[in-house]
Amino acid sequence: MVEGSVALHWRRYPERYSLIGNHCATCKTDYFPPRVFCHNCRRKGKLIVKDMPRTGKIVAFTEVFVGPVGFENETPYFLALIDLGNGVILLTQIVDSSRDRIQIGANVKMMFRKIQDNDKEGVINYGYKFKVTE
Amino acid sequence: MVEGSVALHWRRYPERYSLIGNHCATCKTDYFPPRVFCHNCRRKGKLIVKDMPRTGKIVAFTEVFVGPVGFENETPYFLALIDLGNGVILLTQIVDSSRDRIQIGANVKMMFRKIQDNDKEGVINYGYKFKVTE
Amino acid sequence: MVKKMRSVSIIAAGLSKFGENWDESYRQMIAKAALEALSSNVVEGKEIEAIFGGTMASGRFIGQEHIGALIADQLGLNPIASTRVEAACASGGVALRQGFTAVASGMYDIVAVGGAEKMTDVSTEQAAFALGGAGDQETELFHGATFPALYALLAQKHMEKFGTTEEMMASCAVKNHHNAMHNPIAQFHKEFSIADVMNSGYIASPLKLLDCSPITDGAAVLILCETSKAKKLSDQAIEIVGSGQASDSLALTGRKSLTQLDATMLAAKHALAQAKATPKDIDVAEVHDCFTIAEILAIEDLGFFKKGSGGTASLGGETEINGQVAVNPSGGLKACGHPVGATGVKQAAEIFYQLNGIAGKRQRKDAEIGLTHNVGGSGATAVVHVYKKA
Amino acid sequence: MVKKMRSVSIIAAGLSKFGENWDESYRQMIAKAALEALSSNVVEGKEIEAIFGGTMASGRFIGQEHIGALIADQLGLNPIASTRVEAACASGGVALRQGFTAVASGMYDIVAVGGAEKMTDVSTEQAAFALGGAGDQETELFHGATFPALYALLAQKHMEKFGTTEEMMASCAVKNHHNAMHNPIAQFHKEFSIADVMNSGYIASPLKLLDCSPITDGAAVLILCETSKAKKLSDQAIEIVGSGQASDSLALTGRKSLTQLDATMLAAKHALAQAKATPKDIDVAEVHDCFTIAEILAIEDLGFFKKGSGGTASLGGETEINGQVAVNPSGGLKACGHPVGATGVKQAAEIFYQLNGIAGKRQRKDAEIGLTHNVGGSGATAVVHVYKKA
Ligand SMILES: [Zn+2]
Ligand SMILES: [Zn+2]
Repeated sequence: MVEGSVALHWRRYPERYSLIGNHCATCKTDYFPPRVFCHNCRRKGKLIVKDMPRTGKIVAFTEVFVGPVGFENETPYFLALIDLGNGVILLTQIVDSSRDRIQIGANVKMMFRKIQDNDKEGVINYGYKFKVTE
Repeated sequence: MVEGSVALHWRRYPERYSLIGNHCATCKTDYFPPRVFCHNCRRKGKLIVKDMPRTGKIVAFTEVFVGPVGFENETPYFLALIDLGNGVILLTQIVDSSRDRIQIGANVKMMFRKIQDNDKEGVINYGYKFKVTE
Repeated sequence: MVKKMRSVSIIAAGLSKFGENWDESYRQMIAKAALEALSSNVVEGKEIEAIFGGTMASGRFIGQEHIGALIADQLGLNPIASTRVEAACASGGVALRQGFTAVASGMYDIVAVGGAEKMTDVSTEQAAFALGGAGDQETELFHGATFPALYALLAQKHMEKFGTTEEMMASCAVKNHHNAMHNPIAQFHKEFSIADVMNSGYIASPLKLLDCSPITDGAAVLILCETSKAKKLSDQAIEIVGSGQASDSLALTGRKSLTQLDATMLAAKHALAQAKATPKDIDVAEVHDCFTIAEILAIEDLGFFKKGSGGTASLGGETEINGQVAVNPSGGLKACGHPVGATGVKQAAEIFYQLNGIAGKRQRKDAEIGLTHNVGGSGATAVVHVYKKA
Repeated sequence: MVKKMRSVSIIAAGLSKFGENWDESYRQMIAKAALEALSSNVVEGKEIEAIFGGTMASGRFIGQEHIGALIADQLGLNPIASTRVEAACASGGVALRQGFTAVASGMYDIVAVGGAEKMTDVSTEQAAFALGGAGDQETELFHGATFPALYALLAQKHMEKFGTTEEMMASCAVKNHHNAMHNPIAQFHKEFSIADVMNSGYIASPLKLLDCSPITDGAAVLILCETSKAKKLSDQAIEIVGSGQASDSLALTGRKSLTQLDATMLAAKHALAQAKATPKDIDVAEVHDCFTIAEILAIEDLGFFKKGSGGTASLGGETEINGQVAVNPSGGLKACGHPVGATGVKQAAEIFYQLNGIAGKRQRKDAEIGLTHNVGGSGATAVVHVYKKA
């Protein structure tokens, strides 16, 4: 990951820690990560902060056997695209779930976890991961 | 500096350690660093390896008070453009020379020194520096 | 959309060796590729009026930006304008399109297009990080996504929806390694069987080591010229009859579909319309097979095969050199190698050789119309060009 | 060299705040600049046909390449073609030239040109390394050269040959900080005296801290349109009447002269010839003052003042807003700030404001013809544009 300043990370805490995106009050579209303006209504849309759903369904998944720098301790791990049901899809790790339950269509819910721990400057990054719930 | 492989450096040892450039036997132009082809004669030029002169004259110089990563221990230091007298100009540090003798037009000669020492991967890079000779 | 533009042709091409070129720097590779392009004697260096160079991540790979100026310098072509373009793994294809536009516009008559990447001066981990910059740093890489992982997600959806199998994907790799046996500049000269690919170990399921393109050093150079002048200078002029480029969401999460790359479809639509050609007219194509699933997506999205049937077509040999359409006769990214910024330019060089009938043992018989397809990242950029003998 | 090209005009401009924008990401800045450009209501986002974006070192600053696709994504403008160009600190100017070419060619009628750099997400040392990529990594940076050091060498030669003094250089900084007082987006709103600059401490002798431009976050967006259409859409259209770009050796060691930038001279010659203008015709210019000596070189090499007299002209007030030519009314790189990829686009935005008479308290009176001058590295790329009211 980028050996960056703290600002690089805290700027994104609301989204990483609390799944906070935004919502266009004009056309009712949800955005995650939040957008600067609504891509449907453009300047005419009125965006307001909004919590995203913390549950969803697996759209697709893969087991990663060769991970990037910062993920050495947890490889192999599962990554998945999750449909939150409000038009938003996000990419996340699936944790705390037995291998046979990680399937397309499985229900999942958000967890709060450590994401990366070997940043050279000692920054530990936290954020959302998901687990299968049924 | 780039946290690179050893190849990144050894590829350039002849030039950094021994001031080896090349020479176009067709139009008699010297090149340092060496070129893949002669920029005057282009495909028609015949390039041969050639040692550069190890003496020259200062064209311009500056004292650097804020150096890059890898140069913390030697800041401030003098950098200069050196005219080797064969049409080649190179940029180098001036070392082992009293401040009042570092002047435009001063004669200099090549030394072999450590260039950078804090590469994160432990690579220590050596190469040419110059000193004033009169 | 295209109005009153001039016709543009390729009149020369040059490639460095593709591979782990430990003894050559970025600078040396681009100079050598240029020297080879100019060795055909159709133009002198001083006739070149501008340069467009594609490089993806030189800042991370060699600590160097300002790549346009560096290329002009290495080629001894100062003081002409020299511009770097970047579109991740599609940097070369987009550089070609800028060169095409510059000549088509009337601004220049003769330009050089270069592409290069020096990837082996850093560790594999550093290279993977640099390449990760093609995806979304904030929503993909941060969460542990690698490029194999992103394409693995696309592969899983394709398998789910169309019954594509891992063997079908493997067949792309087998074919491309076979083709590369006859390409002297290719990184690999080694054949593999489907079983070899199947046994090569998962990188990101369902993609295995031999489904993935390698890390490669390499450079490629083309000389472009306005067509009427090109025909006077060379009897090998290959006209660029269509050019299309499109974008899509940087991250996979923003895509409308996960079983096709919309940017490929749109870029191909524009390029083929401009060329007044259909997918069936294409004899030979260099497509973006950074992973085997990417070749299957490509041959479907470009319209060579019906959506969902690309895997079957590949396994059935229809993309072999004398199949329905020759796909990746060079060996593709998979076996010729994938120096990211060079790839899109190398693809055009291969089509230049194919349409001139000088591709040796990998020659597609009677090749008349060619196509190149270059993708950035997981599909956020695609650029397609169509070619025919001028 | 330029044949049958169409006329191109700027019809809208938007800038983010320039400065240490810790609360804004690259993505947010470019989206905000675009939103401001579109707030003039002359075009809708859906009318934009392509994007050209300038960014220098995003790979090192934010771990992100594929900047063209990222910009299209942030602006909600997928699936149009979106291309990043890079030419170090001239990335923005070169992006403008690509947008200009694309419209002039007839390929598109309306394009967006963006420039952005996010420099404060990394440490000052890391930023200096990233910026170093504008010079020659192998023969300059390796030996301990910084950008202030390279320009310090140029400054020493100028002082030796022409008697230019440190006070003369300081006068450029003083004037630019004065101009920035009236620029709401400028990084600095603080005046300095010549004594302040002289006492600010050497970075690389003879250049001192206040001779150097800062590290800045910022973004800029322009909308370009074919001129006949532009005039129908807006009464603020500013025509780009000349465009020139040139290259020189990447390293200082390869230059023919150390007291001028040949690339600036050649780019200006081309742009002015195309504009059918002379240096004396220019009322207002944004020039590349990454260091104070760079502004002195610029005003000489652009032909505003005789070679060697730039320092005297600056000290004598001839480059003030109502001097012989208004140089850097925005505050320049020095005081408005220098987000490297954004700078060349911001320069054009300032000229758009000036020629429309909407630059407020920094307005050059009766400005009719404007010029921008953007340099990459120590002079290996220069790009010059000339503008007048359409
Ligand atoms: Zn809306
Ligand atoms: Zn020669």
